[in-house]
Amino acid sequence: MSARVFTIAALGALALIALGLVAPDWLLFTVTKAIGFGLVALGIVALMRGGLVSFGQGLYYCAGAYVSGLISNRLEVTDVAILLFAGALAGGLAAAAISPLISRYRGIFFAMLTMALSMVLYGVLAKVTAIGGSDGFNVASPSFFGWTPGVAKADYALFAAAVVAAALAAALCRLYFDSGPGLIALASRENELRVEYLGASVFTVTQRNVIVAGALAGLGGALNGFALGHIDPYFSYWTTSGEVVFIAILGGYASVIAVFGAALITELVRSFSGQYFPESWQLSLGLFLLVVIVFLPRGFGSLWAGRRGGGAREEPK
Amino acid sequence: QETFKVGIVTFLSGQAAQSFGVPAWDGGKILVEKMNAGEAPAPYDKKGFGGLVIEPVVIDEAGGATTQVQEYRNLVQRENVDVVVGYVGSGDCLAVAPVAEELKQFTILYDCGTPRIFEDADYEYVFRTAAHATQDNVGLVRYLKATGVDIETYSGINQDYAWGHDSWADFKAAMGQIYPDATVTAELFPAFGAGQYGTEISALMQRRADVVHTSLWGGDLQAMILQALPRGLFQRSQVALSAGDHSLPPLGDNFPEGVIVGARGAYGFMAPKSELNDWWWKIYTDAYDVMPVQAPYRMAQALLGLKLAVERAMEANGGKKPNSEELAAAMKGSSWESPGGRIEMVNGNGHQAIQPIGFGRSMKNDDGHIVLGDIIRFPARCVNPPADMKGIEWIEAGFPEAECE
Amino acid sequence: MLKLHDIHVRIGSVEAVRGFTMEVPPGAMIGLAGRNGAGKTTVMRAIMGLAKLTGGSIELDGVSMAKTEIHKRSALGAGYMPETRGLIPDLTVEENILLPTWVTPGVDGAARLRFVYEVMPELKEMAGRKALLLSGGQQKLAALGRALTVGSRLLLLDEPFEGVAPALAQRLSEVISALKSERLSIVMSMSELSHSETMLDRVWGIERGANMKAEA
Amino acid sequence: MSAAVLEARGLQKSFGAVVAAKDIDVSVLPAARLSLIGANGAGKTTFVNMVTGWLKPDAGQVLLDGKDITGLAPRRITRAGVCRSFQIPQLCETMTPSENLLVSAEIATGGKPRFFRPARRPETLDGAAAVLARFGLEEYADQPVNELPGGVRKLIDIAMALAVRPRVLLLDEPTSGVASEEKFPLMDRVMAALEGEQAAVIFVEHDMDIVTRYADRVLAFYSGEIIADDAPGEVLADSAVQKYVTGTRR
Amino acid sequence: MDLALTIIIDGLIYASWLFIVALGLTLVFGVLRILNFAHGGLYALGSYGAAVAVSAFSGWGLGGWFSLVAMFIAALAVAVIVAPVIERGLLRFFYGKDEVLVLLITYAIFLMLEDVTKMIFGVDPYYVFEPRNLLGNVELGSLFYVGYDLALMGLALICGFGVWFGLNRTRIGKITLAVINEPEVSQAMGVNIARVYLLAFGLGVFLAALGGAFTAPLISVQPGISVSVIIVSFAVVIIGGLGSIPGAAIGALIVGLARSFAVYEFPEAEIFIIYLVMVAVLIFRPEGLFTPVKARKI
Ligand SMILES: Nc1ncnc2c1ncn2[C@@H]1O[C@H](COP(=O)(O)OP(=O)(O)OP(=O)(O)O)[C@@H](O)[C@H]1O
Ligand SMILES: Nc1ncnc2c1ncn2[C@@H]1O[C@H](COP(=O)(O)OP(=O)(O)OP(=O)(O)O)[C@@H](O)[C@H]1O
Ligand SMILES: [Mg+2]
Ligand SMILES: [Mg+2]
Repeated sequence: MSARVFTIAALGALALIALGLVAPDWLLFTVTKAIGFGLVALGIVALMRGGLVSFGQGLYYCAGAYVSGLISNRLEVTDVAILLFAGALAGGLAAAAISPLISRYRGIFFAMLTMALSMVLYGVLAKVTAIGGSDGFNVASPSFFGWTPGVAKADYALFAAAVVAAALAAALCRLYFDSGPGLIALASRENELRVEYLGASVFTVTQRNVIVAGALAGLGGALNGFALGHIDPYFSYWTTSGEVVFIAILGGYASVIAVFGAALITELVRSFSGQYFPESWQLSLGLFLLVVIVFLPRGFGSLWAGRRGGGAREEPK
Repeated sequence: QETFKVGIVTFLSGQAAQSFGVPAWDGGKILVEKMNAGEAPAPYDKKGFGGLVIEPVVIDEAGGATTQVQEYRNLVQRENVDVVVGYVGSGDCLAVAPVAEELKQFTILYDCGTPRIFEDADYEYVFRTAAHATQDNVGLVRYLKATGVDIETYSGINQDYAWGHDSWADFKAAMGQIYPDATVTAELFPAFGAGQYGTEISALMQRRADVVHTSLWGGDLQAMILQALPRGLFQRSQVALSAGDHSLPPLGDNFPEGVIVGARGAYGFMAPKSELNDWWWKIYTDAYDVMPVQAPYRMAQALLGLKLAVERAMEANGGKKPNSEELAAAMKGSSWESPGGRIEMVNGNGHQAIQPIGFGRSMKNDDGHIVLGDIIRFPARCVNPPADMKGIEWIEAGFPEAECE
Repeated sequence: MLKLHDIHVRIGSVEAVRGFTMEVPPGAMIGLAGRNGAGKTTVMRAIMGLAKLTGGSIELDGVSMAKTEIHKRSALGAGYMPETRGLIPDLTVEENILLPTWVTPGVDGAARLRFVYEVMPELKEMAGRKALLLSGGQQKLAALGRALTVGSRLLLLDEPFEGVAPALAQRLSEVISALKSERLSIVMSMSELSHSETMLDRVWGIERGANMKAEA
Repeated sequence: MSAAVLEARGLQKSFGAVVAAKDIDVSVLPAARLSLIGANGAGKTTFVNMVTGWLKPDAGQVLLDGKDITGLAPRRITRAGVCRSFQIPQLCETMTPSENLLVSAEIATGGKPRFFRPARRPETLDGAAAVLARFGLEEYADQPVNELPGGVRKLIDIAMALAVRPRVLLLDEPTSGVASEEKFPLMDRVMAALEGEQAAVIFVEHDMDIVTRYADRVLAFYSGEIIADDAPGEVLADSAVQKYVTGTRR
Repeated sequence: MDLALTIIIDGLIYASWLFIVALGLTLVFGVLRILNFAHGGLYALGSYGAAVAVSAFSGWGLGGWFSLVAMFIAALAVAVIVAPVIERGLLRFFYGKDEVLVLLITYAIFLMLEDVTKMIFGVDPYYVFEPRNLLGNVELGSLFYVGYDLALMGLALICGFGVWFGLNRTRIGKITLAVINEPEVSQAMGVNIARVYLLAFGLGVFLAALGGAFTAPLISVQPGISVSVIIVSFAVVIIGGLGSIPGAAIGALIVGLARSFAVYEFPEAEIFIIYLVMVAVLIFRPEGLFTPVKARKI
């Protein structure tokens, strides 16, 4: 089973890396950034499977970016593997630290509390002038196991690294989602009361998902930090988190690959509408969101379980 | 027939659209039109850029630095523009500059103020055709002194992000030099886009000061003015707007009297009399029947400088469309006349412009309309640090090598 | 006279009711019996319009239900007691009972309330309590009371005795049979007939959403 | 006489003016078959809720094998070996019956979480299928439970509770809403599932036939008090019980 | 003491502004279970509407006190025009769907409103000067306050009490409660739920627009004013407990006072004070200050 998943992931990664050779630079970059966002969204998907949505993943995204960025700038550690790992670690640790506080919240309160926390980080970072305040700072592109690619190859190298990271993350998530604990997470989304009465702790489940999501967000943050060459508190701003939530919804929690697809689509739509309707890109983006949500229910299959009207008539009252 | 593709990046939505982005692009549009028609006065009278038709590609600067890096790459790698001219936001400039360098893409930052760009790094392909923010507050303090405002206490209200903090820091430093005994009574940092300033205004009036400094801009500034007006803040203290000229046209005669106003350059009311300025003023007001404020001026000086650079590069390479290297070579250290006075690319080893700056005080003219009077212009070298010095250090060192006459 | 002719209802993937026909003469008391999942609830929901007809017709005294907006059906004198009780948690028992009279034209709320309290004094005791606090059975009572306020022509009671203590169940069936009048027809769905077979005029069997082979 | 497995001492609970439990004393022997009957609103569910930790009693204690479990989280009480089914079925609404059973099995087996072992393994799936078969639910196996009729949902609810091999099993109205011809089979299945284990069963029931058939002891509740506690025959003969609960039987 | 007084007054003024905006938000959530992100855009529309209406009125020689009427009418107009479009045209298809999903839909609406507004009114700022001069100035302590600003407190009180009373003390309110909890059954009981939803949403829109309209005289009405509003009012609503009107009031008060205190004592903290308050409150009250009673589960 796990062997199968990993082979699929590996093959997929290789295929993409090969395709990358013929892709135009701007696309390479866009895909890299999409993968960064996709990883964060994947974390949200993990949370969604436990019945929660976070509007504050920006916090871990930002933590990952800043930590890896500072390590590269201040400690002159430039190896991509180390830096990405540092990012994931930072995100995971931040989440672990916060999880006891937030894991008992549900629904919109969880969403808003996480958002508030991320906005606090935003406010703080915006003030720390030592690391650029609200303007942030720039980071050099990393090295790859000793090899420092020239400007020409930098984009491709990072793209390849991103693909590998994504494949790994996707495989691990797939396994986790299908595992027993993954199933219990799904169950606690559906009926916490029952899960508790069967003897499992919804709190623990949530905490676990929060940490997973945090680590993924940290990884994504580190990746995008280097892809963009610039890091600023905006990483922790609510709009960033919001965009990723949309990606997660669009991807839906059935498939982990769909999430990355969703990320890419969103990136493309945003930049093309920005390019061709500079005066009204918000309108087109809004329309896009609507169309997707209205006509692509598959993406978010079971979010559509009706609570009111039609659908289920006997939800526990 | 061959075109020269210019990517223009400026705010078309959100807070900064009304005050900076849109007027800047309005100015750019009309100027490009005239240049393509070859109707600009000498030395800008060649059609287009040395015969190449100028083809602008505009995108919105909204969405934060990360978005802008992406859009920048798309402009360069997907749209293959020849030049990018853009960026009002300091954060955007800081983020885009290294990318431009990495992509070896000739790029002009036309507006943003942070000194960090060329103070923290050297660039080959990145130029800024407007002076950085140091001059705004140095000039402002010099103006206060020159117009004999005596100051024992002063306070500041600035937005809570880099621009606000830097402006306030510069102002305080400059005050420390020119008004060494003046003390600060209040430092307020409302959030960007707060919109509600009742509390801040009370605080400013509570902690009454001779001068109130603010670098607020756009909707925030106008809201602050509107809310402060009836509460008499402008009577209690001498308010000084380090970059507020763009609020004059919209507020019109509701703009308070006696306020010191800067424009981050010698623009609009403060612009030096010149044929070029008269022409510019005319085409702009004809097109949009409102006077041009700082943003269009800076867009204009960027495009004019670019035009000359392109044409110089074409002379050098025998009339081909120049590439980024040739453009950089042509632009480096150059200088040209602009509606706002002479632009000299002398700092940041030839990549950072310095320019004269003007200030004035709001007052009623003979037919009762609010205008700026008591205009004083300071020469570029009076308010800008020498090539080898960081802005804030220059101020703290007491403006060495400043040439004010 | 309530007429269901060959009605079909599809819910999501399943066709819950596939061609069910039933006639309820005025003043009749009818049982709708079937195993779990037979379609009893769905039939009732279809009559009230909560489940959409995909085929067939429903008429109450010649008025086509399908053509009557859902919220106008109570005005035809149809009272409904859902299987899931469906009380409004934030409202008191009394308000719950009154709710239909507020929105249904031509019903004298006060009078109906008095009537309900007459037939079910138990309700009077909990009148002031919020519905969300009631026990399962107590909720049944309140829901029945609420159905009575507007159910002047037709009462649809979905498993009225489910989870009700026998003593009370007995009382209820007495109450219900006492309601019997030449105008009011009553339909009771039930998975067990024990409490009431005595008083029923007729039992319609439903099986897999269709009439039981036995009749019709 | 062996020691009580579950013991309630002087449980008190009131909600505002309503007294749902007036010091309730019950002690339950292993393998007991105890039925709770009572008027609606008498306090049966409240009793169940207090024993299983959903409600914290205002006063009194709940002891399991002499250990105090009063007011523990439901989770802990379940782990201690007390589990329950619900008057209103508590299911994973958009999942299918077999998935619901996978969940209960997964949680029941406990142990430390295995993150890379798929939940759907042949053995687990077979397990779920077996349970469905035992309750005669095969035909519904793959329909989301929120599409299932009330009675079926009830069965699944009970089946889930049974997955956790309990010392004490509380069933709140297991047969209400279940078609009459299903009631006895249902109870048979439950009892069969517990065959040979020392598990005590406490079930709330309104159907006296079920009570007489499956209970070896009956508690009759009325407005928060136990008005009778004895063998079925005696309790059902009690005049108060007849007046308030069972009604005059024909 | 003078400083305390000013802190309190400033706090109250800010709070009443917050409350007016948050009220509609909490109402719409309470009834439709929709956290309406587009609220900010509707607020902006209200401001623009007021700007246009006031100048139109003075164009017809209806200056002075009429300008207040004009603002009121503007808000009403926005509600009447926009609410049906959004509610009937879009939202109603999503009732009962996942809260977050619906939140995203309203976010999409918000984005579209941004540009639509820009297309209708352009980017040049609008101003509404007259109303703010109507009520003159008041000297409190050593400071001048504008009567208009103080009057906002009254407006907030009226709106708040009105909505609260309507929802809790009237029959319509109780019917609304029914629809909130049991839409299906209420329908079977004869309630026209479509109308209830539309009314509730319309009222929400009206309150948003009203907030915008009465803020117009304080600000420069131009693109971008919608964003800053929405997040703060979200915070307020969350702090108070979603759907609770007294909650929104208390929430607004806490935030308002905290902010004005910060401005005087810790100006550096102003940017995130509101989030700190939110976190602090949620730590002690996981569902906000006023949590609605939950239906009995088992
Ligand atoms: N919300 C729903 N979605 C999908 N299918 C449904 C839904 N509700 C009912 N069904 C299907 O319709 C059929 C009839 O269900 P219904 O509840 O009407 O039966 P019933 O006779 O009332 O059963 P019970 O006696 O258990 O209440 C069942 O097969 C069920 O699967
Ligand atoms: N959470 C609660 N809040 C307030 N009152 C409650 C609560 N739970 C139960 N009650 C009240 O306590 C009394 C006992 O309720 P309980 O549910 O135990 O009755 P029951 O014996 O289970 O009745 P039924 O047979 O109808 O289920 C009832 O009057 C009920 O209204
Ligand atoms: Mg049924
Ligand atoms: Mg009960």
